[in-house]
Amino acid sequence: MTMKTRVVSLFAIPLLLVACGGPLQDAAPADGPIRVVATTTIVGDLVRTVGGDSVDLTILMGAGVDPHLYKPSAGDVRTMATAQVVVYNGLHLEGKMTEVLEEMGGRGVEVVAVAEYLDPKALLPIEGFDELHDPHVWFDIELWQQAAACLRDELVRIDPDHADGYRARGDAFIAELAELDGWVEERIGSLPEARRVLVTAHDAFEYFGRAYGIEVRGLLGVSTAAEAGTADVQQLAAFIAERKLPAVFVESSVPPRYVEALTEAVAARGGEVTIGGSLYSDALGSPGGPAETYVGTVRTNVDTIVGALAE
Amino acid sequence: MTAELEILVIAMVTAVAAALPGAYLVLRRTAMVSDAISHAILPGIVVAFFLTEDLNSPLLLIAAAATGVLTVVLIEALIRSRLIPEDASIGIVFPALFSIGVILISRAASDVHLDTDSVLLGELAFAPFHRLTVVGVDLGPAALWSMGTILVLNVGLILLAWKELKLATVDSSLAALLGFQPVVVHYGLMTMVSVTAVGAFDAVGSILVVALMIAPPATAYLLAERLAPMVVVAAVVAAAGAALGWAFALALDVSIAGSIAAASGLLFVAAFLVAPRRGLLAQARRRQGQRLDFAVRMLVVHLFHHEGTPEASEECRVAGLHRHLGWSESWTRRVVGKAAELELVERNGEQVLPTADGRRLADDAVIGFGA
Amino acid sequence: MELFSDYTLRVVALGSGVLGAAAGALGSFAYLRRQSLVGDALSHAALPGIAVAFLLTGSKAPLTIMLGAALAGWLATLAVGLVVRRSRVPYDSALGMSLAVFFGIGLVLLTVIQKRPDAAQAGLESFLFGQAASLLREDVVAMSALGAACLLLLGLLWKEFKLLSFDSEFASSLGRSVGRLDGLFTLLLVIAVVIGLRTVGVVLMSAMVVAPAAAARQLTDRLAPMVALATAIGVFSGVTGAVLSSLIPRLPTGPTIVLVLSSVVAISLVFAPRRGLLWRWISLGRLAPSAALDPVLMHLYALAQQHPGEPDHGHGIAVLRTMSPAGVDLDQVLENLRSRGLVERVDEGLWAPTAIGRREAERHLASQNEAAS
Amino acid sequence: MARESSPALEVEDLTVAYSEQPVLWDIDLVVPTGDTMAIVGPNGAGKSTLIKAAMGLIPAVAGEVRVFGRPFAKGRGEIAYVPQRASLEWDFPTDVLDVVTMGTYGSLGWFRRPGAGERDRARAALEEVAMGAFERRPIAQLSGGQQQRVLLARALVQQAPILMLDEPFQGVDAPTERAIVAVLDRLSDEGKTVVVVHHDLQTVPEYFDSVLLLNVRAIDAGPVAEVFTEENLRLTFGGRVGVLAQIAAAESGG
Repeated sequence: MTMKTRVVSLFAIPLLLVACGGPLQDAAPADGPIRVVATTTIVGDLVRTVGGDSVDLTILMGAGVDPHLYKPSAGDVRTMATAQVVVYNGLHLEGKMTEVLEEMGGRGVEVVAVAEYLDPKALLPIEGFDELHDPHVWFDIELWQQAAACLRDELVRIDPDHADGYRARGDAFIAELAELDGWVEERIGSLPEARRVLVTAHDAFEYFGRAYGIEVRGLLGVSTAAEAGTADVQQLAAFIAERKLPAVFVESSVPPRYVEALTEAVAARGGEVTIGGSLYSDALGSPGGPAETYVGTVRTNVDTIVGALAE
Repeated sequence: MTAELEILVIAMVTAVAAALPGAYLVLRRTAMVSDAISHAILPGIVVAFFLTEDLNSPLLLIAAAATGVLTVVLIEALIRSRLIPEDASIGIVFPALFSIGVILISRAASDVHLDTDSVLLGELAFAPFHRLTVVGVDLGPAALWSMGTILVLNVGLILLAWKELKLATVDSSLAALLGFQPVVVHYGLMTMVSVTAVGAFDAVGSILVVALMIAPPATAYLLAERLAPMVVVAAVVAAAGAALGWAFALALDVSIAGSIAAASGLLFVAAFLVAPRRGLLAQARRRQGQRLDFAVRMLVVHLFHHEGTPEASEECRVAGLHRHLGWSESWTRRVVGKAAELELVERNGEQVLPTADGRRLADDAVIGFGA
Repeated sequence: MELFSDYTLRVVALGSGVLGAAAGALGSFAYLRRQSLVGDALSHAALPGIAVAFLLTGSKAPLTIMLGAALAGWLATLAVGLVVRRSRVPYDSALGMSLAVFFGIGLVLLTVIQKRPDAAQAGLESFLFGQAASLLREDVVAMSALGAACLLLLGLLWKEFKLLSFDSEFASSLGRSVGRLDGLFTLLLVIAVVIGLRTVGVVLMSAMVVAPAAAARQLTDRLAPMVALATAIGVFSGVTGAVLSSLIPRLPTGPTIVLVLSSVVAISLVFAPRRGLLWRWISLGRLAPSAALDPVLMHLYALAQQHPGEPDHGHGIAVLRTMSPAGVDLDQVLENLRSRGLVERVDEGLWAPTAIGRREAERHLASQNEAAS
Repeated sequence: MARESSPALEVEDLTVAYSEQPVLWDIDLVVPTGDTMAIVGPNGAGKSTLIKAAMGLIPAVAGEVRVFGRPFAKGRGEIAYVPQRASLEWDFPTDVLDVVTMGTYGSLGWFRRPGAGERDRARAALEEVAMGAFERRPIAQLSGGQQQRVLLARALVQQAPILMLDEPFQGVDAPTERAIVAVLDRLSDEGKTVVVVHHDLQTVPEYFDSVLLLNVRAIDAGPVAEVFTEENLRLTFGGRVGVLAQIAAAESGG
């Protein structure tokens, strides 16, 4: 009996502790830049560009961190708990974390899911599941312009004191993106039509392909649990050999083995395909490098693609 | 309360909730079931997703728990067939179930961000941000409610079925003869393990659950001699490991879940080294402290033993003692010195002989062991 | 055979087959030594090694990463060995604990790496793990070398490994260094598992170590045929899975091989001659009455179970009398049981069940349990 | 202490402690060549520990073992060991002949495989324990007595001048007991030295030349006729009820 009492009291303590708990979010300071948390480096770049000095930005997933594999640290808890605005991609890119982020919106935190502001008709539905959409919207520059516009308007609404700055920076970025869009179109247009095929390990470039008239073929799906079959490798290798594609691409966050297996298979079919280079898909490049910004990343990717496929 | 403190409380509650059934897993030598469940629930999640087409549906969690139960039922059935040992039964069931899940995803939903990690929340750091709200009132983190409920259920079940669980864990055949249904108790226990595991996967992540289910009970196994203290110590160690790991993570700004798993391991290592009776240090100290004491007694008994026998002149000679006792010369000198100091032996020319005290000690020692 | 003219299928089938052979052979000994879950444990325990290798070199070069993984895995198995030898914690708990704790340390290190602004870290934790469909020619070469080395060593040290698995005490009494043999075998297993992780991934590797051995054990009562059968089942499943996966689009190769393996296990469990469930079900009718009439045997068995580790601990007739209904002639019953080899007299007036008696009692309990559930 | 020729086995001052309590205390034992000796004592007296420690299978705190006058490490090959039947995993996939052939592994050395010669030796040993008809039988299908005979055959194959058997009569049927006794007699006739951990007091005078009475320490050792006295047994067994009855039976029978 004494043991039971002891056990019960042991468990009661933590429960009591929580019952006395107060509100979760800490009070925001009255003035100064607003505290914004962004999830991926790509979204973070958008916030930094549009928000400028008016936002105090923290990015949860650093350079090279695949959103599928992100592991929060203890400091990230503080970051989240003190955030005034949370900006994320949405469309379930952030996995189960999406649910948490959505929920924070209900408790006085401003929550902006940039991809979810886009017109659903402009989004690519996932085959077989009409309600779900491919979240990798950022490589369609037009869509990213819309995302930038939405973020600009949201920041203006949330922090009207600095509205002019948001508008100016947002519009400038949208203009820069328009220019980038033209550049990409031109670069891709320089490729012969038959060569406009992008083969990578996983499906992060569907929007990019749709926007610039490139056929996109991937070996793996989005799910990290999915696995390729032998027939999938065979079919894709046959496709590459048949189309006489000169290059396929690896991604920084996916082991190159899959693509290596493809090149071997193509070689065995008498084709000749090289690995055209590494593309940035879910995260930007290292700070200080050419791909440290969104614009830099798009340019690097397009240069890599065009350089390899034009040969 | 701050988010960090809430995490601490959630971690402690989860740790205790997991350690309780974990104690029985460790004793039944099926500890790896916890890891097997973390892989094997995938097909349940996938099927539930196909039915709901919603990644956030609670049905996915229920399906995961049901698949967890199916997993342990299959493992238990294989073990009970006695055709395959425990470890291999586990090693056959979970890859099969997991593979079914992967095939389902690959064939029908490879473009959906669908895997165990993205469906079960599985991240302690985010637990405070997922709250239970009823009619606009914030009742605290949802994970605390779910794990608190599981904890209360586990405590209740263990107290209710204490005898049965003990019998079924320690001796299932005797339980059957005494009229208990060890099958029912086993499956009940395994269902408890499965529900706890899936609930905890959702609250804190899979690897932490495996650590919490195994490490604290294993630590307790080194500290406690009987089942009841072992279960209680496991719960205390689990909570302590959660607190320690939490503090590390905060201090070093690293993964809280990983840190708690590592801290649980650290507590085990500590117990492994310094547990009062079973620790390596206690073993070594016992050996060291005992060695001289033991050697003195041994010397005295040896001398006593050979006193007055024909070979005594040889066996009790100072110069030859070390050979007879298999000791080094320096050690023998030390032991003889110590024994002389305690007035248990005395020198008599070339020989060492026991004193009256020595004879009494030798006599006591020998008879004491025999009794 | 035209099927195999395709390069990809040839590589995948050959690689899976060779891995199946090596894992089947090594796995047989792992199975008999109750080390079946080492593959699963190593796949988790390798994480800190991967993280440290990356932290030290800043590169994801496969060799560096694999070396780190193997080193961490080896450390984990050493830790398991130390804990099992020097404490009373059972093997499976030590294994699960080292798996989770090593992985936890790996997670901590990953969050350290994550904070470094370095895009090279991308995909680090999945970097170790391959998939069967992406097998490369160099993998097949590496696996063939490994497989050949394993089979060669198993062949050379066949009787030593057999002795180690069956009766390691007898091996020491012959003057063999059991510790060194055990270390060598574990090293072989770690190397095989790490190569398997790299080429075909965790789940397939785990299954490849356990399933062929488990199926083969049902089909034979001798070691050499068991190892040969396990090897053959490994090869068969690897090749069959690869072929199925190549015939049907979007059928992932690794999981298909696992399901082929699982089917082989299921079939052998049900249909194995003498051991199989079907056989048991048929013969249960024959055995049931004789087992049922022995409450005394069951009592002795239950009493014996109270002395784990001393199966021959005897119990007196007086105890049995309190457990039996009045009027039972215990002496006659015990004599009858003894003549059938089910119980034995271990001392004057003290009785214990024999190994056969214990097995009969367990079988009887199992059938009761089945009936109850 | 000069001796004419070295005895088969000399154990000097052997002490073994598991944790706190010594389980063997300062054991001196001389087993003359050609002797058949029983080690007798109550449960927990350290009987099995004695022969395991003498075989170097468990570490001793102190003590020395000599085999034919040579240190144990050099004389290890002269001893064949029969472990307790229950300590083995009988569900192992192997057959009777294979287990018995394991007895030849010591003389084979690393890497070499047993050949026809080794198997013939194993078959001969099986015949000797009347198990010749069972050579292809999986060991999982053996009765306790058959298991014991297989283990004895494995030791016979080693053709060692010394055999140490741990509880060979534990739970075996009458035919097996007779078979083992016949083998022990034959070994004795051939001048082999046999040490047996034994629990049945009644049969000691019949089966053995000499006896070691053990209860943590050696109570007495020597020829059965001299050592196997009521007084010594009382000392060994601590005057337990039931044991005394056995002693009485042994005395009237022997």
